[in-house]
Amino acid sequence: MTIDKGAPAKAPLNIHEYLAEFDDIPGTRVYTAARARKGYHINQFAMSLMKAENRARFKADERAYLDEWKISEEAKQALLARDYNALLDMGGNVYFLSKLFSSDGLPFAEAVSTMTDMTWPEYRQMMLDGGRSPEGNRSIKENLAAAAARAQETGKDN
Amino acid sequence: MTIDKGAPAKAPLNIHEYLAEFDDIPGTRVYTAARARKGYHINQFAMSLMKAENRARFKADERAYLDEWKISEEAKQALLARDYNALLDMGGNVYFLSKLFSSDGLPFAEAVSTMTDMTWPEYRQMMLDGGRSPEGNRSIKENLAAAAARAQETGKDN
Amino acid sequence: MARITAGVGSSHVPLLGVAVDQGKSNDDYFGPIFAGYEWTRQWEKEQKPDVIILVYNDHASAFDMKIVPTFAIGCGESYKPADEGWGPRQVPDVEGHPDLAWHIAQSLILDEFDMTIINEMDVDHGLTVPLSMMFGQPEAWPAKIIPLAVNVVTYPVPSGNRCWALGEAIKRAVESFPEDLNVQIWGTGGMSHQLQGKRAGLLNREWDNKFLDMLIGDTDAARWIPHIEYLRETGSEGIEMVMWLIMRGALGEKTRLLHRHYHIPCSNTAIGHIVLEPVEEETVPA
Amino acid sequence: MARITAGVGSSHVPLLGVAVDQGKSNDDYFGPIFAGYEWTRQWEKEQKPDVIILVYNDHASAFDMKIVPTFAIGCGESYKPADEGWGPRQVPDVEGHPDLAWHIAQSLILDEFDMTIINEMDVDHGLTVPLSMMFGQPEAWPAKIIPLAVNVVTYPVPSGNRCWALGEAIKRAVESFPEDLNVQIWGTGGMSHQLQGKRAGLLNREWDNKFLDMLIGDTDAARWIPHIEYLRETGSEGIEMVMWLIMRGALGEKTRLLHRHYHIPCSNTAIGHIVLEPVEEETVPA
Ligand SMILES: [Fe+3]
Ligand SMILES: [Fe+3]
Repeated sequence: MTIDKGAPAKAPLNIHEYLAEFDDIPGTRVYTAARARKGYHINQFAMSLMKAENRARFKADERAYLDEWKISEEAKQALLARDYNALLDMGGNVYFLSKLFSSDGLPFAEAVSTMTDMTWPEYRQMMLDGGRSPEGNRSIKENLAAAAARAQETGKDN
Repeated sequence: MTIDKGAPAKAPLNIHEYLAEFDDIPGTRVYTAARARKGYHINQFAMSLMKAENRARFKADERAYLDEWKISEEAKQALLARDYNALLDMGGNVYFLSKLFSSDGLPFAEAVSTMTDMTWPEYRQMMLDGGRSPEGNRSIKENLAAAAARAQETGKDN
Repeated sequence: MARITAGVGSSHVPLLGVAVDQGKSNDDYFGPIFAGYEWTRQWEKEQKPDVIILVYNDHASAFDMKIVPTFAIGCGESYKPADEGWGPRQVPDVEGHPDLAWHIAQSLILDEFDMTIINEMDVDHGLTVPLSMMFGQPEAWPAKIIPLAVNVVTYPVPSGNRCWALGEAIKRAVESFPEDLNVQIWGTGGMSHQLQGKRAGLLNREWDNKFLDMLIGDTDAARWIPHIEYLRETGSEGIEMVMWLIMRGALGEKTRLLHRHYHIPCSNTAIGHIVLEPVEEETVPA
Repeated sequence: MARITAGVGSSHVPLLGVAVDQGKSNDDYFGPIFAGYEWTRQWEKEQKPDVIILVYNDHASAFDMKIVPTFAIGCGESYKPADEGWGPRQVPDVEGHPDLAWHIAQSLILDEFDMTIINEMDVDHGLTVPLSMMFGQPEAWPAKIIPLAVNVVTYPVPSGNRCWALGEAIKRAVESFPEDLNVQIWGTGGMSHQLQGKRAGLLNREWDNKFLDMLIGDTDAARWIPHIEYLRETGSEGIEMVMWLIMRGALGEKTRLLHRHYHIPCSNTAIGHIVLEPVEEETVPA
């Protein structure tokens, strides 16, 4: 927790350093330019569902509607399967994709739970119990270092 | 000519002072927020002529096409009459209105000449001769002061 | 002269809109959340703000990937609720205040903020949910609204420092508007939440509350929090909190706490809510 | 590393596009104008820039009054010529350079410029006419283009200082792009012209040439010219010259003149054209 360190970080960060840090966050895809470019048409497709007439056409024949878009076959399969983690990997963003699960009538939390390794009731209970802890969820590197330290500790103990 | 005065004007200008100066320029309507708001639908109408199908509909029945827009009767008359000075007074902007005279097949310079007190051949000749001089065209206040000074001078002479 | 009389921070979770619209705001789940807004509802009735500068983010509703403005200010006459996939919310249209909005937009550009001016757009839950939380279900919203949409979707989003500085410039702009108007500024979004991936559901009560602490008094520490810290500590969508810094920046050097509320959870999100007023130093007129 | 190797300033009068498209560029009227671009056409053939950051203004073509971005950067794959009322110009599509464009956009936002990112738009004469002047009538444009659209229509337009600072930030951004690219930056629009009202047709040879002088060498006086001076001295559309300051700012502290051309009139407008290269001081690596 660095929130109360005083020194203002006024020097402009280099964009490469800025972006590199994002890859260190466990279980998270930050919606960078690279992802925005990759998922462009997936996200534009999702936004098209903000119009009732498009939702109706999509629901009538999902595959036919998807075929109108410049989307890879892989992405179409993920969209048909509502595989949101796969869609995140392909550059989808949840604010865009929410138009798809809202069209499905799925509440936000239930849709989000499908991206975790929990069932919806388990996820719901975790949230009621205070949510997922940031402990152990801040940094991949830190987690690896901690794991290595523990392994060494265990090695010593043996 | 203030171009070579050195002092950087770094202090943020107050928006009221900034805008007030614009009213001092002879024969010129600067496209401020006030004008942009007033002429909103005139300008949006003009931009609609960027589509060939809209141009065709407009040319087939100008009045009927104009009646689809939230524009005052006065503005409709000015548009039908291609009275560009009147349209500037009503918040029109030339970059928008150019879509109208381009639809008419009128060259930019000829269309612009209709806003001056010259005929198109006179305007064209003025441009070939080096254009309109900035002398006497910079400031309404300066012009008035100069006229007053001249009047006083003339009075003395009598 | 117009003046900013108060700042309000609030989460804008879509489910809160659903709760209001479906009359569930007193049930076991929502009751404790809405209870924390009761104070503010009464206070708003007394305050009767003329205009609210409502800082929010568009959640891929008005702006698709064709155009992504960093700071967009609504100068239009009115705005309709967006259809976010389940039909538009049945709430009143949002009435703008073009006179003040254009004045602020012009002042900000002169002040070297690279604003995008918006005259027509629909507004999504980011804007309408805070209105419901603060005003309930009136026939018409009791104040004019100036929407200020911030990109917090596509990275980089604006820095905390830039957001705070925008707030400071908004304060200057409002104070140079000649009409006597009671203006509030609201910062919305957050608090901790992550809506994606295996880490979804992350909440951070401790960090969120330190953030709330930092909005009170004369510290400006919050403007220097780097984006990566929001992401690590508060989840990927916790970055929405940078919008609260615009509100805080617009309150001047020092603030006083009027009301504070925090509740976990609402859907995927930690609900935070704060009401602040500016503490003006006595200044000698220049 | 990518680097900005040169800056080009040029008017972008629509009639010049007509002259090229209709094969009139050698007649009595246009001949002297195009003659002044001959040097540059040869030079561009030798320079072979990979990418051109093309600063221009949209003349109410891609952006209507619904949305008015102050600074918009095109990050798309390609752009089609706009239909400005007489059908689109029959020139090649403009190919973008999304890798560098996104890199610049991201860097600028991190550097606290409030950019609007554009992925799809049509480009008008402001962008395509300079391409025709510099490259003639090729099958395909010989460089990738990053469109940078500046609002110079609705007031306030960005200050000269802000434009110059944006140029400085673009230089930093380009130099942090790892790929080895020869990048030019063009500033277009102007010079003196007024397209409206009784004062239409105003031209100011003396002022325009002082402005050109100020782009050469190590002075930064031009960044401080107030808008009102452009309006009074160079006509209401002379304000387009603020876009040349973005180009100049991106060339660093000092420039060397490679080519210069001035001609009156073209349609309503004074034609100005300049080619500059940055003069790098020997610096000790940090
Ligand atoms: Fe949100
Ligand atoms: Fe132009």
